[in-house]
Amino acid sequence: MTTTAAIAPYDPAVDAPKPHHAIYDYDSGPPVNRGKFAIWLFLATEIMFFTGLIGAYVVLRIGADSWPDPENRLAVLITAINTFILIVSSATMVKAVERAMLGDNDGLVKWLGATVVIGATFVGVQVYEYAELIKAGNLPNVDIFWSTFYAMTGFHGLHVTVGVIWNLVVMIAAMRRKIPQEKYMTVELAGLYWHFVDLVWVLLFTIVYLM
Amino acid sequence: MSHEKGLGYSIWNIFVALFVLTAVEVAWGYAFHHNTGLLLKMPVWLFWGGLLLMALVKGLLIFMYFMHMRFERWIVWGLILPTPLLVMIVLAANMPDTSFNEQRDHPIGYLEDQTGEIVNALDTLHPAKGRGTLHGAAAEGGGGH
Amino acid sequence: MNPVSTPSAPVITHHAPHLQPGEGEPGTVRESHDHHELGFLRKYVFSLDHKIIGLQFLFSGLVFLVLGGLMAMAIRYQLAWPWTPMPGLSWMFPATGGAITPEFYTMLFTMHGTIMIFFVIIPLLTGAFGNFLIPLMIGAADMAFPKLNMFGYWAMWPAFVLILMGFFVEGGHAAGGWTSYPPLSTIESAAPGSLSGQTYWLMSLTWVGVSSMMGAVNYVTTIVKMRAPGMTLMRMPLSVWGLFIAAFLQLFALPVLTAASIMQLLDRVIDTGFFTPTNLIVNNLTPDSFAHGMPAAAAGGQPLLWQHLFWFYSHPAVYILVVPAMGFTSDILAVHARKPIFGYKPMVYSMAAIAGLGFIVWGHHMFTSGMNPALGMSFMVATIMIALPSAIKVFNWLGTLWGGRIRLNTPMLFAIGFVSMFIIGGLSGIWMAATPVDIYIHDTYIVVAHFHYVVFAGSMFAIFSAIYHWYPKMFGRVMNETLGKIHFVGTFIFTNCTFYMMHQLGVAGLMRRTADPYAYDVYAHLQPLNEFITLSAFCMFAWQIFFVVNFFHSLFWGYRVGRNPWQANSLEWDAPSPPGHGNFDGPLVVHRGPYEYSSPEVAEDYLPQTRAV
Amino acid sequence: MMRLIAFLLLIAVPILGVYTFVNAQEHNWWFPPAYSTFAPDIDWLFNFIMYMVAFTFIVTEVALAWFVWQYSAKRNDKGVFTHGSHKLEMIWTAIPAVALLVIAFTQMETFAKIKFASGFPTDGPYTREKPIAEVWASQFDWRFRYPGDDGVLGTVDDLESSFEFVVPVGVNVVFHLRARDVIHSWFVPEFRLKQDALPGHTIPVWFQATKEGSYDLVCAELCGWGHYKMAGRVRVVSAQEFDAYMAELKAKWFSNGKE
Ligand code: HEA
Ligand code: HEA
Ligand code: CUA
Ligand SMILES: [Cu+2]
Repeated sequence: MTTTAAIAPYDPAVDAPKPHHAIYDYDSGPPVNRGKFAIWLFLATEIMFFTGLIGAYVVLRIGADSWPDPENRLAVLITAINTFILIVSSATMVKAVERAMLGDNDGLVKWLGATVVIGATFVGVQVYEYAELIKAGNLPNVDIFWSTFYAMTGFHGLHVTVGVIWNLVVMIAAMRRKIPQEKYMTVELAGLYWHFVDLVWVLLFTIVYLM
Repeated sequence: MSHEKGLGYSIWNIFVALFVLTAVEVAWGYAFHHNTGLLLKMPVWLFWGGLLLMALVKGLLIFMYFMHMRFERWIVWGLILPTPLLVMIVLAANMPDTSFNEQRDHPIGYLEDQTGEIVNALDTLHPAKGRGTLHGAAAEGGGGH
Repeated sequence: MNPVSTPSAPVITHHAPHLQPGEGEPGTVRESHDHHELGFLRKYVFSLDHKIIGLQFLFSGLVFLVLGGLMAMAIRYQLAWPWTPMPGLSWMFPATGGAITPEFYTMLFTMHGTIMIFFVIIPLLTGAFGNFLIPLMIGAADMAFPKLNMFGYWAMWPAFVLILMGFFVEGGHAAGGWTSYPPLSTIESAAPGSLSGQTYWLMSLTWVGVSSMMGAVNYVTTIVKMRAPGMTLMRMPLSVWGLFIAAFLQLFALPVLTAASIMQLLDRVIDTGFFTPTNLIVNNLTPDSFAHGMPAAAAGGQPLLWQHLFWFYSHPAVYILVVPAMGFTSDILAVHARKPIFGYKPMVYSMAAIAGLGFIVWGHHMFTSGMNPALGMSFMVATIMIALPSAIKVFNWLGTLWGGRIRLNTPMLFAIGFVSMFIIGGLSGIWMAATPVDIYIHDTYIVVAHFHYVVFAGSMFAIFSAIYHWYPKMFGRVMNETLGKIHFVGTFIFTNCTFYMMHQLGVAGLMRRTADPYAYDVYAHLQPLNEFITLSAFCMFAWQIFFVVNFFHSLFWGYRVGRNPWQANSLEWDAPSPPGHGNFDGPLVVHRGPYEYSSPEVAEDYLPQTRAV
Repeated sequence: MMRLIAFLLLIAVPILGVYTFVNAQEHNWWFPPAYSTFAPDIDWLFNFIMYMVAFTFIVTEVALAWFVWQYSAKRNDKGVFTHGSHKLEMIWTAIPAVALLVIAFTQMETFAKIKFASGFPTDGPYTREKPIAEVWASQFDWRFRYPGDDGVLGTVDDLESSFEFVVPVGVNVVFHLRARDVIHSWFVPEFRLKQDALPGHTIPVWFQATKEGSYDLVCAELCGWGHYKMAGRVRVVSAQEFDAYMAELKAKWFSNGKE
């Protein structure tokens, strides 16, 4: 109609795609690795996720008429040791990243292996804790203490499990010599996630088990 | 970039700090619990404040060193900085409604009678227990409808 | 004029050794790999190509649009002629001979709202156009993480399957409103849809959350890290800005909803007590007689907690529905008005301000919920102030049209329609933001009118506009202009007839979510108005046939056009239509912002971003 | 051709839009009568916002239609080449900002009066602590529990009625709103009063009816399949009638109740 400029028809000379063109990859941003940038974004979403869970716990707890002493309900000492175990695994992870940076593949495999084993131990202890609690009849539907307890520690445990699997995958790649020095970022990304999970536990342990 | 040359810090220092803090936390928890404290009973705010402070320090150590945010550029900080603010907002908005809500009241659906005995509120209005059905009651109630 | 610093021609490293993608210093360009052919399955189904993934989102979204639209029609039928059999539908409801039952009605609007928001508008805006446009507009070959992108789409499939399965479970689908307020949604005996329908609903939404999270991480990384040389942030088209900001909304708000829906799921499945208070008596049943959904002893559950967490996401979510739409509109207005966008920077800042403020206004959905009134007061002020950035946007759109050489193509018509309708929808928001007024109009049809103006007449118009505008880029053919204009005129008229009248219903006090308004004396006289609305809605639905026919016809027989049919500036028009694998013919250099229309520097009235002058 | 159609469509929006609102009053598609003390305030605020907003609405929509008409004319020159104006930008930020702040601040008093604890009546026979009755919402009916002779709720001499809530006219009435199962909402259009009944909460609500009569009590929050029919009534009566009603209720309650 009146004001529409005539749309030019297809002209193969100009409009056809050029055959066999190369594909270009740009880097525009600040000098941060893409993967690292993305993982931090992802960790931000994780923080908000735990905000939902932990925030619910905090406000429900402050609002509760009374709140049982966790000492009476939970095995604080065992979990304290478990906390320590998780911290150790964070440290071994740091070593693994360092090895990867230095291109020491054997060291990488060794330290990652340690992280996986120690991380799995943490999960094991938690499973044992759950089993004992459930045996004693402390199910999530008993009261709001147990509801929040299971939701928070359960989702944290799930994250640890994911982290263990992730580390395992990286370890297998390292064993097959697929992580040369330039690609140490692969290890570092797994590491960031792993430390984050550790960080969340540090907070959870304090507010759920000690407070 | 600094981390090309290694970690840039001594991981064992951090590790020991984390370990010690955890131990202190647990000890604090047993010793000063605000009502079951073995040594000394503390007011809640002090007890909780101490624990939270230690937890935050631990978290920060992990965040700054293990996740080497200390050596990271502003852009990565920018990604994470909004979250503490949002956490505060979520908590602050929920507190008045969930934590400090005078209008809350339970058990729900139950009323106390004069003697303090709990009477199921439904008993008095339950159709099977004497007041007739809803519509019956409405008709009885004398009706504007 | 933009302060133009022309970048020098990029230095191209061929197969830079030992570098992972994105490892280089800023400004590096790397020739990464050559073109190669893929099989059908890899090319169209499990595609890693952002354009194909965008189209996958587009088609799924349109399919769900039809479903959501049909549900809207059933809602409208019931509201005009309650309890009368729907002609030709007796096979669906044999028990009632085709009439809607009250249980079914609650399910209808719940699923209408859910599907329209989570399965139509969000996937279309961020999924379809986000994927299709972002790399093309910033000059990248693909997304930063193509595999993650593919997972992002395929994570929608469990959501699709679950949401559809929910229709066939006992008791029907979720029926607690799209807001799913507990305890209605957590107690099985409270509503038929709270049997297992609600569980499917919650699981489905969790998957939508996973998908959006993957998408958002990808979009932000791509936009920050993969812009072509010269494409500074302040030279990005506003569409990209809109999608960028919406991605941040998703990143920071959505996980909270995911956490909340998981808690609600736990409340339902393993009887935790987050949102369900103790000792309710539902359906004359006391707590112990429930099978599921009510904690027997768990004390302290808080229904308001859900509302806060839900709206903490869902208010930002409504800006996810509109901010990209604003971006598209800005681009389309500038292209077809042949004028630079008026006030580019204010446009960017106001979008960011809308998003930022969007995080602190959610309480305006809860003014009468029993929320602390002092909180209500602060939420009111924040909410009213959010009109300010919106005002800036509206005035800048008007400024863009002023002095232009407007070409009234179909995309332009829908974009103008968007501006016109967004004003209406936004302004009625002010009523509701005012707390005392909202005491009266909360949950009345004013709310329904408000949000259909912003989501249908707003976001959906922007989507129509975007489809008409970028269709040539997607398929290499333009849609038929005559059919498009007919589509616009009818849709514009019937949209207004349908939704404008709802304001009157609202002022008269008619509440939403009522299956039969005429059960009350105060509302009995509103039936004629409702009939009118229903008839308009039917006409609007029927009118979409022009779109459907046009869409499919043009796929195969549309007018074949070249790279830049609209004579636009932004980078996507530099690529072939449709762009092949890797998008562009060669390395790009961006010399200026995307809005240099009618520039005195050149003879033509447009000046592509890549052209050196 | 399209130019004309587009112009007509766009200009029709403000014209018909305003016409609809003017016309709505005639068809009674407008507020139900205002029969509580704060109802006129709410109506006033509604109208106040409406006039402010209508002004913006007309100006922007007319400008839009006019620009579309004016600048889609066929011409062979180029458009105005401008990237914006700082001054204009300031103007159209500052003016709406002031208007919006005015809107926000005019709301506060009324809201505080209706919902704040400090806004509740303190002098009349009924107060926050001593309500006229407890209103129970449940799927799908309303029940009302008056405190009986001792003036204390939750005791054995409580009187109960369902469906119809009788209150005296011209008196500040405070009641406690409670829910037995899911969320409901108390809504009487004539009083412009809405408040959700939240299970687990006792929410004090007040109003003063200004005219005797019988009004629909509507449940305004989705509460299940029967939400649409969860009707109640509020009957506003004179003081004498109210006393008579209470006596009648008492007689009825204790004659066939449990005592
Ligand atoms: C795309 C979606 C979208 C958008 C953009 C908006 C935008 C706004 N919304 Fe809306 N809203 C919804 C979607 C949206 N909303 C939905 C879905 C619901 C219902 C949910 C449910 O309950 O199911 C809802 C509900 C809703 C409520 C709750 C009502 C209730 O339940 O009682 C409120 C209350 O404050 C509100 C306010 C606003 C405001 C102030 C804006 C502002 O952002 C609008 C700003 C724009 C303008 C104001 C217009 C342009 C400005 C000018 C022309 C300048 C001059 C203006 C003045 C001087 C006034 N919305
Ligand atoms: C984005 C969101 C969106 C959209 C687009 C719509 C669109 C429509 N809605 Fe929707 N609605 C909601 C979101 C939306 N709605 C929400 C959130 C609620 C609240 C739910 C709740 O209370 O919980 C609601 C509630 C709601 C109600 C209130 C119900 C009640 O409270 O009792 C009504 C009543 O009239 C209604 C009507 C309509 C109508 C007539 C349309 C029409 O505009 C629909 C027209 C549809 C079409 C015209 C589709 C045509 C198809 C195509 C164009 C596709 C082409 C396909 C191919 C090419 C393959 N809606
Ligand atoms: Cu009760 Cu709706
Ligand atoms: Cu909102």
